Amino acid sequence: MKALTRMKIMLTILILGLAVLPVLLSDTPWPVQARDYLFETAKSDTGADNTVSAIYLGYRAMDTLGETLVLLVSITGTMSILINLGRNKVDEESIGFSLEPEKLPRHSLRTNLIEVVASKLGPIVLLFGLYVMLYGHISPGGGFQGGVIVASGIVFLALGTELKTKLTNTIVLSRIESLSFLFLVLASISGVFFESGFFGNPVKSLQNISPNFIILLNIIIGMKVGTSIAVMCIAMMGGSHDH
Amino acid sequence: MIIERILIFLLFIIGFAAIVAMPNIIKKIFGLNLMNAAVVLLFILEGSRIGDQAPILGDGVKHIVDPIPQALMLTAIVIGVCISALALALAVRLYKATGSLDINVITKRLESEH
Amino acid sequence: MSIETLSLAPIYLPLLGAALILVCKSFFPTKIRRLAEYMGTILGLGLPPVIVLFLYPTLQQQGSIDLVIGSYAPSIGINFSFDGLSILMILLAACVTIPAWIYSRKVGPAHSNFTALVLIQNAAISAISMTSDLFNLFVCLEVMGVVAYVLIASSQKGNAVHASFSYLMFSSSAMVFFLLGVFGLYRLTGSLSYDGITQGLAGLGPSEQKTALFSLVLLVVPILLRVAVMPLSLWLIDAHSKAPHAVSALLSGVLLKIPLFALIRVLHLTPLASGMGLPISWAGTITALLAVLSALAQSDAKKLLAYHSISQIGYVVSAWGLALHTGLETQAGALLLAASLFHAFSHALFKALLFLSIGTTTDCSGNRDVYMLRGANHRLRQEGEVLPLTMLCYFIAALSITALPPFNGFFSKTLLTYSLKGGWQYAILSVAGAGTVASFMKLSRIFLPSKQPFEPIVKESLPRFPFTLHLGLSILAALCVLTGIFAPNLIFFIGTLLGGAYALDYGNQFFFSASNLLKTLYTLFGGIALFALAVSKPGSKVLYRLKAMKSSFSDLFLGFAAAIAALLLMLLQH
Amino acid sequence: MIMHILILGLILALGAFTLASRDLLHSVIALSAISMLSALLFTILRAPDVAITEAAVGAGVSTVIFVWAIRHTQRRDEEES
Repeated sequence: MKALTRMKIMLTILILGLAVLPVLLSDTPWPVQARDYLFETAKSDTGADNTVSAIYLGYRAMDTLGETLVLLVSITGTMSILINLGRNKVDEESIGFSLEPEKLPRHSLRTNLIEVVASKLGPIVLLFGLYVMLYGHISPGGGFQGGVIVASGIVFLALGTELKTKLTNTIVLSRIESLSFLFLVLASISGVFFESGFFGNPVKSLQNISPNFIILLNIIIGMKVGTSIAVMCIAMMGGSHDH
Repeated sequence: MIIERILIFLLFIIGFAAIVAMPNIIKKIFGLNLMNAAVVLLFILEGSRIGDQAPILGDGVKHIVDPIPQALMLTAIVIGVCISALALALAVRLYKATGSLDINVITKRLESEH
Repeated sequence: MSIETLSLAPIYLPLLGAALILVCKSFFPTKIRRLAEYMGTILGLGLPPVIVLFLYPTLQQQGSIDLVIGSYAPSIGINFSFDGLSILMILLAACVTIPAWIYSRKVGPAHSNFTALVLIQNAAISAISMTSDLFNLFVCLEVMGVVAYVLIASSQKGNAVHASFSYLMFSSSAMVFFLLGVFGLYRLTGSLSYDGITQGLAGLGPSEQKTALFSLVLLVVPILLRVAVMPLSLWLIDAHSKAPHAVSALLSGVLLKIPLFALIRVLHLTPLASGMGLPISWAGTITALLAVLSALAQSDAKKLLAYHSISQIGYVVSAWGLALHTGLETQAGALLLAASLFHAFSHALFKALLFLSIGTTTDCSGNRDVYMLRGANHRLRQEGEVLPLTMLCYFIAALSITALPPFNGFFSKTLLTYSLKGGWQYAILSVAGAGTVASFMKLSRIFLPSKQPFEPIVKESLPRFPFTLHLGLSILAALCVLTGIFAPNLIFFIGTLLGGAYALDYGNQFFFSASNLLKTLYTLFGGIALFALAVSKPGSKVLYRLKAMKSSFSDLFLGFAAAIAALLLMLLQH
Repeated sequence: MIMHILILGLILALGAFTLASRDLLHSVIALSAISMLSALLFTILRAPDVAITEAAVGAGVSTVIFVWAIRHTQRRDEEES
């Protein structure tokens, strides 16, 4: 029985390896038409210098919306499991980094060092995240990456401060999250009313192309991603989740 | 060139082998991550062969690499991480329900419970 | 508002609804939240089918509405094309989702998150039905999948979580292969839109054609995985039988069919791919038979239904594959495709109804074992059901699935087997039809009066039969009956949607011809004979053996590898 | 060129270590090192956007989630074969 299972597994891996190999090893030269086209028109179509941003939030913004949806759904699922874990949790003590106020002084992992460093580092990380978010159209980075950095900044703040601030309150964070999701959908629909269609640039005019729409999307996605990942991380560290 | 592809292929295959053969469910998720990483590496590596400058337009930029695979991979990376986050949450739930990380043990215990 | 943006409404309206629900959920108290839920559902579930039907005249004039998201150049942007198939898929999704959602209001997973997830899923389904872009298809499939994983696990019971986990691992590792397929085709053609890929593939040398073939197989098999054709269907049983009932209805009603009809566009990419139609059709036929035999062996009621989902999807796939093989432009191909679509449609309705009614019954009786449970209707009455509506709905659905007139299953199965007439598939599907009759006789025994006295069951405080439950069931039952009565008109409608050149006009006299009725009678008798065989001693021994066959986690992947290997071998022979 | 092969080889070795290690926490650290190395490779390959994403998402968020999961389950991988 054991040998049979092993045989099956070997066979599976062998077949799939053989099936994948020709695709991986094909030596066709990489196509250049799309690159050349983008090189000519990306700036005039979307206004962004960063062609990756131009694709990510311009030409293929629909994919980005789908990706945000995947994030939203998977975090919803993770959070619902997390909350239920919290309900019938037996060994609360074994979980470190607890953010419950009464546990703060006792825990060995929450040292003074972490508190001081994290609370000082938090604002700087936040600032950096905002930078990455806002300058996504001309430099590497963008809403998603900036959002993740913002989230880590928020988590640093949550680790650093003993008092609950507005920024580390999960209720406030999830409110911002849902609002920014609404804004994202609204922004993607807004083109419908300005003759440029779903996900079209609503402020497009032929004379001056500005990357306004991409900046707007970057900000919204950054808010969405930052807050939702922050909520999840704070909940994972045993913080408050009052759903 | 061929060596790079073979290395990526090996990464892909060990990831897949982990999903199929490793009994530990968390290691299966590791395998999924490795497979994803292999595909992302492949796209970026092959897409960078047609140029030698980052795809950010400006003065003096002429031969940019293909930006499309990069944009696609941004999406793929994020989707991969989201899926593995969900899978981990499910794995934790399974561990709480059965007290094991071994997929065979989990299946057996859930069956007997039914 | 132009016609193009209107045709995208089925994508953004559900998203808007979901966003509204989520915002109200985090800001407002329960009352407004509930109001928002209804508003969002009307916006996202109710409005799209209306809009889609409104677009129907336009579609008849120009065939399909082609557009690029964000009005960029078609060579670089995401291409969408809205055609008759999109209309059908959106209607199918709406027909099952709305009753299932109504059903779930009081009994199922009733949470604003659930509503939001269902809406997001419907947006993804609409996008899948329209997209003409490979990577966009990947993203939409992932959205649909991730919603399904969360929904399956939403009860948080160990079994459900296990089913969700194996489905997740299987399907998302298959999606990595899909991504590799996208890589292969992009490298060969430099394009992601279907038109661009078709053009690019046309001018390739023979060795590159072979690479394209491998990439295509890597694309097709992960999509077929979602459809659950036989070697790829092992994940389905747990996922469908362990999920909450409303979710099961959604899963087997909608999520199995949408990827199949999205696959039509993928297979139209290149003439190479048309060779895949035939093997897929064979797989479908064998699936129909094998799954129905396994269904006959099951003791768990919902598991039996899950096997029936596989079996019925086998019917759909076998006609679908043959349609692709014959070519959709020919009259025979159009007939096959229309038949498979119509059967998919009616299967969605009666399978959803079956899952919901059986789910209600087994929940009330606290027992899912077909052999043990008797007198189910008595139990239902004991729980406070005044009218035997649940049982009635179950019998409507069961008569539909066993293809008895005048319900929709009769019309769809008759058309489907008629379109396959002459091949060996016809014979196998007829046997499978008899198997369906037999297994539903087995399942219907739960409503037989019981000899044993009932032990009182612990009463829960919430009302067991709220109005919404019955409303959801009755809508589905009414749809089953209505699609049966108006079947000829519906087939005509489907025919015009699929191209219009061959509007299929099959009147009632076609369906109620002597040979068809005789065949139904034969099937019925065959089913009774098979049932008698199954309850006899040697029969039950064989079935027990069949039931005892267990599949482990790695077997899922063996099926995946087998499917890829089979398709590759078939195609490389050419 | 040689740099690519070197980094890819390291990634492969770390990947193998991830799967072979008995201590899941070590595996997580190896996985996050893989992400960092990939980010390095992406920078060399002139894909700064992907590099940032991989560093932030792959090395940051996914490590946090993995550590959380291991904290809630068990750290050692006992194979009962």
